[in-house]
Amino acid sequence: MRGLLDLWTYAAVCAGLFFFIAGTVGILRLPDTLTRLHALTKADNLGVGLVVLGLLPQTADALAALKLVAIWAMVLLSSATVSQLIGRAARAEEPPR
Amino acid sequence: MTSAGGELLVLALLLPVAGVLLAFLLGGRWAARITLLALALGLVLTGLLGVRLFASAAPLTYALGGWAPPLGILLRFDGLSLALLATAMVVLSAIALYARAEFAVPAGARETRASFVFWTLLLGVWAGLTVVVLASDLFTLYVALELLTFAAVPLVSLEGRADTLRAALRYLLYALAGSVLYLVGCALLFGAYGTLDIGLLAQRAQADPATLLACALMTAGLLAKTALFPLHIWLPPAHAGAPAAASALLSALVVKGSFFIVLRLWLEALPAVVTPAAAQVPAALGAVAIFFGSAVALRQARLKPMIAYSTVAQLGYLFIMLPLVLGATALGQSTATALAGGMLQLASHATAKAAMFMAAGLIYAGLGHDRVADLGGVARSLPLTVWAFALAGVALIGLPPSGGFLAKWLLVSAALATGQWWWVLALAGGGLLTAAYVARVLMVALSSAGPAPALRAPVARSRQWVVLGLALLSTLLGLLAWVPLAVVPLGAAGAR
Amino acid sequence: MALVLDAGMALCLLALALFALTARASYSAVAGFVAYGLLVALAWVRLAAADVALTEAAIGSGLTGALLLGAAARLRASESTTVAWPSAARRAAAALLSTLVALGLAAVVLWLPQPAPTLAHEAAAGLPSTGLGNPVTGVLMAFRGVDTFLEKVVLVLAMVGVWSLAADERWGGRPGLRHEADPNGVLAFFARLVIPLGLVIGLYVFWVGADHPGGAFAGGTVVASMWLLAMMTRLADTPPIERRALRLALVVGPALFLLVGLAGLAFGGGFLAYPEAYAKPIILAIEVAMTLTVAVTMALLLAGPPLRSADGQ
Amino acid sequence: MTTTTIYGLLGALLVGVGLYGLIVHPRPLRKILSFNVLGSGVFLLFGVVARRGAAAGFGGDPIPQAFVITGMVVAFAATALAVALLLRLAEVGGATELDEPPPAEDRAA
Amino acid sequence: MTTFLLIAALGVLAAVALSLARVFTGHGDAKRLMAAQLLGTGGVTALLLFGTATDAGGAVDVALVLALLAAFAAIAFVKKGTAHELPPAAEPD
Repeated sequence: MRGLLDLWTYAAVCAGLFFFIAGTVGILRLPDTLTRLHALTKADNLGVGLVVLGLLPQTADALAALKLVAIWAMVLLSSATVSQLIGRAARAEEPPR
Repeated sequence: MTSAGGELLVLALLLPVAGVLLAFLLGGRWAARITLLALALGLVLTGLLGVRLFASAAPLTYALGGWAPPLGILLRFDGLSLALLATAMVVLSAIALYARAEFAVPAGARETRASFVFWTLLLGVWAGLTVVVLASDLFTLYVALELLTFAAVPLVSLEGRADTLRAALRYLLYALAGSVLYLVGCALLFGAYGTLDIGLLAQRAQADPATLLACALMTAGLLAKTALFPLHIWLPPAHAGAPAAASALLSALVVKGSFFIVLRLWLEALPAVVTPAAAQVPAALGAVAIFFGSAVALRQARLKPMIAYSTVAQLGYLFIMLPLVLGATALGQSTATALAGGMLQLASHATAKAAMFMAAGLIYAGLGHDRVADLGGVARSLPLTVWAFALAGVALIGLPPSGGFLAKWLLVSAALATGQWWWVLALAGGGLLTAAYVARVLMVALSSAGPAPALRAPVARSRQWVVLGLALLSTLLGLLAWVPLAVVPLGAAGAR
Repeated sequence: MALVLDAGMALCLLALALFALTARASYSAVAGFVAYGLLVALAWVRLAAADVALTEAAIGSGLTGALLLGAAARLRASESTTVAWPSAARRAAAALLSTLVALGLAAVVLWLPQPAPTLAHEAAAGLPSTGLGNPVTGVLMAFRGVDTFLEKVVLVLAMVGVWSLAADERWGGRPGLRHEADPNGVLAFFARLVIPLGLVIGLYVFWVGADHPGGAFAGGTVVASMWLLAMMTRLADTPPIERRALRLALVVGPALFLLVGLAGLAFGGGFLAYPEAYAKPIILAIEVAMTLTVAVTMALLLAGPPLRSADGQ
Repeated sequence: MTTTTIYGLLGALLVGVGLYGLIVHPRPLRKILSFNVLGSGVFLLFGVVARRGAAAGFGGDPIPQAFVITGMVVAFAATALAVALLLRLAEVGGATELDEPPPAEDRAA
Repeated sequence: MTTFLLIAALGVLAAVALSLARVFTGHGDAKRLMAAQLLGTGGVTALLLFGTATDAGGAVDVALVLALLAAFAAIAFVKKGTAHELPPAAEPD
C-alpha cells in the first residue's frame, strides 16, 4: 500500500513539475502577454494542483490534508482573478493585433 | 533576584506607559490633564526611588514575572539611573508646564492634531527614558531606543512644513540605521554568550573578535542616535525646526537616552572588552564636536539653529567621560569623580538647554522671528525671558556656581588624576567658544540703543517664570555638589 | 541536496536584494522586494523557525510589500528621471565600509563558539508552568513579556506618528483616500470569497500559536491584511480616527497586559507573574486582545494619515 | 558547509548590501527599501544564532526567534512611519531628495 | 522520497527564478503582475515540497499564509495603493 502511495506521489509531483517547467518555457518563448498568460495559468492551476494531489498521501492527518486542499483552492482563486486583471492590463498596454 | 522596594521599579515603568495608553484613548483635553497628573505622580515616585536607593545603598532590582536572567529580564535601578531619571522628571515637568498654553485644545474644538500628538509623544519620551534607566537587558534597551525614536521623530515635524518633514525623515533614517546596527551587535553577543543581560555579559564577555565587532557596531549605532560628530548632521535641522517645547524635549532628553546606553554598554556590560585606549576614539570625536559645534553655532543667523548646534557641541563633553572612567578603573582609582562629572554635565546640559530652547520659543512667540541680528533691546520687552536665556548660558559656559562649572571641574580633576591632561584643553577651550556665542546673543539683546521692540503677541508671565525657574535650577546645580557625588556611585560601574 | 536548495535560495535572495537596490525605477525595485520577502519566508522555514516564517510571510512580503508598492506608485509621477548620486569618493567610502562590515560579520558568524550557547533548556524547563506548548509564545508572553508589552507601546507611538502627518483640518477623519472599485467587479467578487477564508486562517494561526507555530503577531497581521483587502475593494471603509471604539481597539492589547501585570503585583505573585493554574487562560486572554490590537494597528499604519473628514468627504 | 553557514553568510552579505543602499541611494524610498534589506539580514543572523542553539527538542533557541518577531513588527512600524513622512513631504514640498543642504537659515523670513 | 521531493522543490524554484529574470527585465504592469503571481504559486509549491521532505514543523501553515498573502500582494499590485483600479477604463460586465 505504502509503495503504491509513494508511486502516486512520484508520478503526480513529476507531472506538476512538468507543468511548472512548461509554464516557464512558455513565459520565456511565447511572443506576447496573452499567450504567456496561457502558459502561466497552466503552472498555477495544474502545477500546484498536481503537487498538492501528490503530497496528499504523505500528510500525517486529515487537518494537514485539508490545509493542502485549501492552499490549492486559494491559488486557483487568486490565479483566476489575477489572470483576468493581467489580461485587462495587457489589453490596455498592447492593443490586439 | 528581586530586592526590597523592587515594586517601585515596576510602578515607575508602568506610570508613563499607562499615561500614553490613557492619553491616546481619551485624547482631547484629557491628554494634557493626564500628562500633568502622571508627571506629578512621577516626581513623587522618583523621590521615593531615591530615598529607597540611599537607604539600601545598593541597586534596586526586580525580576519581571519572577523569571530571573538569562531567561527573564531584570529591572535594575542604580545611581546612574537615578541621575538620569531625576533630571528627566524635572525637565519634563518644566516643559509640560511651559507647553500647557501652547498645546491646549482651543475652545470649541474637541481635539486638535498638535495637542494630541504633543502630549502623547511627551509621555512616550518619558516612557522610553524610563525603560532606558531601568532595563538591564540589551534587547529591552533596543525596544527603549525604538520608543524614543518613535516618540521623537513626529515631534520634529509637528508643524508640518516641508523643511521639518525633510528633517524628520532624515532623523528617522539615521535613527533606524542606528537601531539596526545596535541590533546586529545584540545578535553577535547572544550568539557568543547566550544572554543579553548586562550583569551576565559582564561576567562572560571576553575581548574576542565577535565581541569587539559587536561592541563597535553597537557603539556606532548609538553614536548615530546621539548625534556625535560626524554623525550629527541630522540634529540641527531637526531640533531647530520643531516647536520650542518639542526642541527642548529632543535636545535635553532624547539624545541622552542613547548616550546612557553607551555608558551601560561600555562601563557595565563590556568593561573587560573596552580599554581606555579604545575610549579615546569617542572622546576625541567629542572634542572635535565641541569645537566644531561651537564654531558653527557662532555663525548662525538665527537663535534656534544656534542652540541646536550648541547641543552638538555639548554632547561632545559627555563622551570625554568615557576614557576618564575607564582610565580610573585601569589605575585602580575610584571612578566616582569622572562618573559624577559626566552625569552632572548631562543634568546641567539638560536643564540649561531646555530652558534656552524654551526662552528662544518665547522670544519667537513675542517677536515673530528669532534672527539674532534683530533682537536689539529685547531684554526690555521680555526681561524675564532674557534673564532665563542668560542664566542658561552661564550653565552652558560652565561659570560658577552652575552645574556646568562643577561638572567640568570634576572632569578636569579626573583627567589630571588619570594623566589624560589633553582633555583639559577641550574642556577649557569649549567653554570659551560657548561664552562667545552666548555673549553674541546677549550683547544684542541687552543693547540699549533704539526703542524696545514691540511684541507681536503677549507672552504669558507664567511661562516666562517656568523657563526662568529651570534656568535658575541649572545655574544653582553646582551648589548641590554632594548630590551627584553621593548618588552616582551607588551601584554604578565597578560596584557590581 | 538540501544544501543545494539553501545555496540556490541564498543566491536568489542576494540577486533580488541587489536588484531592489539597483533597479532604475522604484516601482520595479519594490516589485523585486516583494519577491524577496516571499523567499525570506522560505528561508525561515529552512532555519526551523516556523513562527518567524509565519510572521515574515504575513508582514515581510504581504504588508510591507503593499505599503511600499503604494508609496512607489504614488511617487512615480513626482520621481524625477535623474537623481544626483553622491560623489564617487563617497560611494567608494560607503562601499568600503559596507564591505568591511559584511566581511567582519561573515567571519565572526563562521567562528561563533561551538557548541553554541543556548537558552533552549531553560525555556523548556520554564514552559510547563505557563501551560503553553510553543516556546516562542512562552518567550513572547511570559519569560520576556515586558519586551512584547513595550513593543505594543511602540506601535501606539508609531500610530500617533503616522496620524500626526494629517492636515490640521482633517484631524479626526478617515485615513487614506477612498478606494474606487466596482462592487460587482472581479476584485469585489474575489474579496468576498477570500476574506472569510482569510479570517478563518488568521484566527487559526493565532489559536494554534499557544502550542504550535503561530500566535498573535502572525494571526493579527493576516486579519489586518483581510481588512485592508476589504478597504481596497470598497467592501469596507477606514474608520474615523476620532472614534472612541477604534482608539480602544488600538490600545486594548497593551492595556490588558498592563492590567494583568498590575493584578499580579497587587495579589502577591509579582508583575507579569501568572498564577500557574490560570496561566494559560490569562495568556490566551491577553493574546486575544493583542491579536485585535495588532490587526487594527497594522492595517491603519498602512492606511496612513487621515485624508478625509469623518463623513468620508 | 551547513545550512546555518549558508544563511549566516547570506545575512552578513545582506547587511552589507542594505547598509550600502541606505548610505548611498539618493531616493528616500530606496533608502527605506535598503533599511528593510538590512533589517532582514540582521534577522537572518539572529535566525542562525537561534538555529545553532537547537536543543531540548526545539528546532532552535526560542529566545532569538522571539527577538526577530519583535524586531519585524517594529521594522514594519518604522517603514510605515517613514513612508507616511515621505508621502507627506512629496505632497507638501515636491522634492523628496534629502541630500541638498537644509535651508534652515531663511525659512522664518 | 526525501531527495526526490527536494529535487522537485529545486526544480520549481529554478523554473520560477528563470521566468522571474525574464519578467523583471520587461516593462509594463501586466508583466509585473505575472511575476507576482508566478512567484506566489512557485514559492508556495516549493515550500510544500521541501516542507514535506524535511518534515519541517509548521511548513504547511506557512504555505497557507503565504498563499493568502500572495493573493493580497497581487491585489496590491493592481490597486497600487492608489484609489484607482487598473486599468482606468470601466469594468466590463
